[in-house]
Amino acid sequence: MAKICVLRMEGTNCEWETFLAFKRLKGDAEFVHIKQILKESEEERFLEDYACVIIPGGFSSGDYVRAGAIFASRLSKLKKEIIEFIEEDKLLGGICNGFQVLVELGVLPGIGEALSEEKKAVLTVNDSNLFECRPTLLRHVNGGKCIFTRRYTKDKIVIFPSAHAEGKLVFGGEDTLEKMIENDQIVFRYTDSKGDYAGYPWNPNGSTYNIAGICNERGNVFGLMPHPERVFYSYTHPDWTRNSMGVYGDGMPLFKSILDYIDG
Amino acid sequence: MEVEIKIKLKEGISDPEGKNTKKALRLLGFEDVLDVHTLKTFRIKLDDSDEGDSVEEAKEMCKKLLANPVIHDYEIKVKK
Amino acid sequence: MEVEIKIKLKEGISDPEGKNTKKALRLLGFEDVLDVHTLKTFRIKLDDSDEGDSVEEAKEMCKKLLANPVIHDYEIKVKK
Amino acid sequence: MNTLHLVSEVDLIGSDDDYLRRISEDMGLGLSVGELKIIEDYFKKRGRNPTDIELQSLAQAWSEHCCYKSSKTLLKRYILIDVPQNILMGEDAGILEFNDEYAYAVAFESHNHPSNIEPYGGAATGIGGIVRDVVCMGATPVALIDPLFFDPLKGIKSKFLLNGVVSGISDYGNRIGVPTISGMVYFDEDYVSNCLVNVGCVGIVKKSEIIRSRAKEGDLFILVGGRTGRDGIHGVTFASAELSEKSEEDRGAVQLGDPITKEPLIHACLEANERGLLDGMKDLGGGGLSCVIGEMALAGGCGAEIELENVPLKEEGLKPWEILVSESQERMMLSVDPKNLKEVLGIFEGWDLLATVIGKATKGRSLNIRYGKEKIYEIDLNFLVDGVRYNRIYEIKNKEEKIERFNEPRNYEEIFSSILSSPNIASKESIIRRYDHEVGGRTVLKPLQGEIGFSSHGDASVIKPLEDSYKGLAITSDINPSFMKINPYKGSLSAVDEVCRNLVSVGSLPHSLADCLNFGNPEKPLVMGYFHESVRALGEIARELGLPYSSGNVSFYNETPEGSIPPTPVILGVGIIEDIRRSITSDIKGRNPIYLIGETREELGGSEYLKIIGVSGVVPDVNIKVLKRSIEAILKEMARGNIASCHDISEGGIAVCLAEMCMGGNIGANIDLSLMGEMIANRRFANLKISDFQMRSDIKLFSESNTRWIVEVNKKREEEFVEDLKDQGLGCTYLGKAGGDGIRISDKKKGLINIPLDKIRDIWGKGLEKFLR
Ligand SMILES: Nc1ncnc2c1ncn2[C@@H]1O[C@H](COP(=O)(O)OP(=O)(O)O)[C@@H](O)[C@H]1O
Ligand SMILES: [Mg+2]
Repeated sequence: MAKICVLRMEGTNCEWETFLAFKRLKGDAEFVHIKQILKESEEERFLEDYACVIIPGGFSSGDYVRAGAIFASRLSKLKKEIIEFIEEDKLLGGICNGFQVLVELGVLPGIGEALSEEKKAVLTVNDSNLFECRPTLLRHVNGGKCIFTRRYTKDKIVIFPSAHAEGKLVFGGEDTLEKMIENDQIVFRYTDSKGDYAGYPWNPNGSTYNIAGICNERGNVFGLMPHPERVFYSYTHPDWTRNSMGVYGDGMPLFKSILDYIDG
Repeated sequence: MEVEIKIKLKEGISDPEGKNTKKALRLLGFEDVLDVHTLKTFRIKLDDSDEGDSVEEAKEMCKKLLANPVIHDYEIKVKK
Repeated sequence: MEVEIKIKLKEGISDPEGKNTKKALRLLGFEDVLDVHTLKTFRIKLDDSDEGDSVEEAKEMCKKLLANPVIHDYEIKVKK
Repeated sequence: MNTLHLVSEVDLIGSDDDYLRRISEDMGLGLSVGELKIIEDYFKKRGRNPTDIELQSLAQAWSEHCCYKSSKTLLKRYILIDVPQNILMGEDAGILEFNDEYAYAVAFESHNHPSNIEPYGGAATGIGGIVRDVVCMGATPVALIDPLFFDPLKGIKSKFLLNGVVSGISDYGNRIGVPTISGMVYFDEDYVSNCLVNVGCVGIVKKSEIIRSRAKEGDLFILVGGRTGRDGIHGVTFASAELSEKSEEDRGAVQLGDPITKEPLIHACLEANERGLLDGMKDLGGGGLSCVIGEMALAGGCGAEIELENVPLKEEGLKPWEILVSESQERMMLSVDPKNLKEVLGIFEGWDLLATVIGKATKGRSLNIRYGKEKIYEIDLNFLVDGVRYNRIYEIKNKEEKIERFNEPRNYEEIFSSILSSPNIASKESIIRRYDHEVGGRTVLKPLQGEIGFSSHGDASVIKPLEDSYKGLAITSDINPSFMKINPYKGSLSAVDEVCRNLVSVGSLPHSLADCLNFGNPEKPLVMGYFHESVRALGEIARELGLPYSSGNVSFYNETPEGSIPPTPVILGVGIIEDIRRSITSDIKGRNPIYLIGETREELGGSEYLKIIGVSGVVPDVNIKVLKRSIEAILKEMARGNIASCHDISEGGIAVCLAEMCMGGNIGANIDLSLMGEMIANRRFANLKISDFQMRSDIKLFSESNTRWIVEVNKKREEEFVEDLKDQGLGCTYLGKAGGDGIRISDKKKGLINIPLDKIRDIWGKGLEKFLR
């Protein structure tokens, strides 16, 4: 079975529920500390041994300097390996803080090259200037490029809770957004309860084009601000006591999609 | 030796902290406040090396970590 | 007119942000980094008033909102 | 090495009272002359004077904060008796049975003094400390609770405090990845310059992995986590005195906390414990190294030796006594058998954390400290740890609770609106959302419940702590300081009643309590009188309900020259729910009948209503037997699937309770109060006559009588529900039906309130806004 790496460092704090999401689906996940893949530790690990690397949520290095920046700068020592990993069409995903790391690392938006030296986007401070924890409604707008969300039909609306202070996606370059739309790289967008694109608080951070999640041009690098791992089962949905649903919550298919792909 | 690196938001990039601070100051009665911008400064003590180097080094720090060019400009000053 | 207010942690108050940034810089290979301190700057545009007043006003802002005298020192500069 | 200049002898023996007083002041000891005399006596017998480091360490160990010298006697008499068997252990945190294999841990403390000086750092390090208390039992923290008390924010200072405290909790709690799921925010003038920040933490631990705070002879003491600095010096002595102007200079007592050292520290400590490498673990909180090592050695029946020079420092030039009493954050002490040393150090290295051997557990019963080659400290552990105890004088003065007469309001909607927008009632969403209440993926019921985009206050939050079990923990915290101000005895009963109400509302059986007792200066007999009445009530009701106090904390000296806080014994409650998939939320689910459970009396003393109109009344009482029966009856109805939603009635009475239920469901209600007052079940099913009763509509609507709930009953189960409650002899009154898009309330044809939900949400939602930022 293909191996999954849940990558963490000090301050990563959603690794347990992310790990469990894979375990519950019989995925072969393990925790790896950044020191291990940077060969700063005796128990070394190698990127190439994994079919999927997930960077979970949290506050890596306290989000000091900028959310995800320190984690990304440390990972950038492995640029070559990361580019290879992406070009071999393996999966690299980031949730919340992980998304911030992938953007700071230059693998998202990921247009034209697997990893760009210059950063092309940023997840910056929410318009409210506050950390906010609130349920968000997302429309799956991807036409099929994103490998991580293949189990969601197009236009399906899901509930994933958000909890972040820096989630406002801003692109550098005039035409980045257009290209992303053209390339089918937009994956999730915030909506209101009627399914319309609305302002705050439905879009909790002021993100460009109401974007909550994107993938790279190849569809194998994916970042998302809200937390699918927190709604793996229905009973952690924010409204499960009033809108009855089955055993699984809206987040489960995301992890299932990953396993579909890596386990063939 | 010390380098001081100022990281500030580019023209046109919204500054929620500045905006909120402005609102709070005005509510507190500072009604002549027209605008507030925030910036972050890193004061970095370096082991003795010459000036030329340390500016270059500070630039590298910005590129690799301290700034994101999509939204940030930076200024570097060296103090002995 | 603009006042620039710098807020920094007092000597002896530990600065987790500085500490973590230092660690990150050193791991990135900037091994000559001995110490990092962070400070926050507010650039505040004021409606025209005279200099004397605006320093006082800035002090008031620090006291009421921007700083906590228990842990922070501040510097005020006025630019025309 | 010459340490002579680093440690000095203090000339206690034979000194007069004045000199002793001066020593205490100059050295910042906070010891009384009487206490110094006991110390003098101890050293006289040993034929020498104490060193400064010995004296500093005794001062710390004997502070109110560390040894409960003013409260121990009363706590023992009322609260800590008849400990039921479900308490497995009580140390830094209480440990209680969860299921066959697991236990849960509860710790609850105040962090008031530091938070008043530096709200951001004070509140953050409060969270840091309480988490350490849970971790040092070997438990994984799964929930944080933060009851907060402020003055009503008229001044700039109080806004500064509120924003600082909330930011501190948010930044620290979110970063260490423990969800803040429950709490309260209360406003009262008497908290001016004395805000209260109480913090609780609940953890989960395999019974076989519970670890004690003790060392066995031969063990090494390993200090792990952060470095030691000048920060936090005299924190506990500072917390054991009144705040004054001068307090702002006590900067040493203030710290910011470093969550990013703490987060991996939690993992590393738990990992070392899980692998069975530790003999003991204790956190370094209030009271530095000497307290911790002293207590660990004493508990293990051995002595200890410390090499102070080995302690890793933040800065150079710390004196030995400063190293010893420093309260620098993010540190833990492990006692480890030498054979496990290498493996333990390896774990901490893997997490990039410091771990240093600083001493060992020895034969004998004393604590010895060396700095370099010099011996600078030797004290018997019993003398150090046992401290002193006082039977403080108390005076019980019951205020007369008189009922003032006042006219029925002409405009109910106006009164209702002012209650809804008063800061104690208004939505706490703007604060709650700044805390991550879902990290860990275990939060089944959140603090805000209902339809997305419309959610409203719930009663308790529910956590599912284990992957393989549907068993859950419900958590809430309560106190009504307005009741306490009038009658500390009834106020304390009410707090426990409310805790139980909240736990039952979500479908859980109350299982344990914890108390954080915040009071003024215990040297004042009246304050001690409040304390006495409060713990007496807390003990009585808990005993009758069969609930243990698993842990607690006493915070005295919450006073400034401006006055004292209201007596504020905050109660944290934990309930057990067998299957979290059956938990119940407060939001209205459909067009169902709505019932009131419990008896409404004319008990408006301390109510939000009377506060607004400015008259006095009688504080609600508790009938513990009825409470017990109600708990059983409601849980039974829930188990039968008869109840669709449930909310307890507290501040603001029935009116506010209904409003919150309707807002959460985004469904209105049509209510008629005319059946209220009848003790027996609703006449629709019981065929009773409506006896005329006198109660006025405003009393029905706004009374805050205890032991009451509003429930939405599943339409099809209405008859069964009413029969059941009648069988139990419990008051149950039909109020009306959910439906529509507004709240309409009438009493015998007289219309009282008719307001659209959107408007109610707007009034309630914006109540706090003006106080934030
Ligand atoms: N400071 C806080 N932190 C976290 N949750 C809070 C806080 N204040 C209030 N809450 C939550 O908001 C809800 C409503 O609070 P409150 O009105 O005090 O409830 P109750 O009166 O039922 O005890 C509860 O779920 C409570 O836990
Ligand atoms: Mg309640």
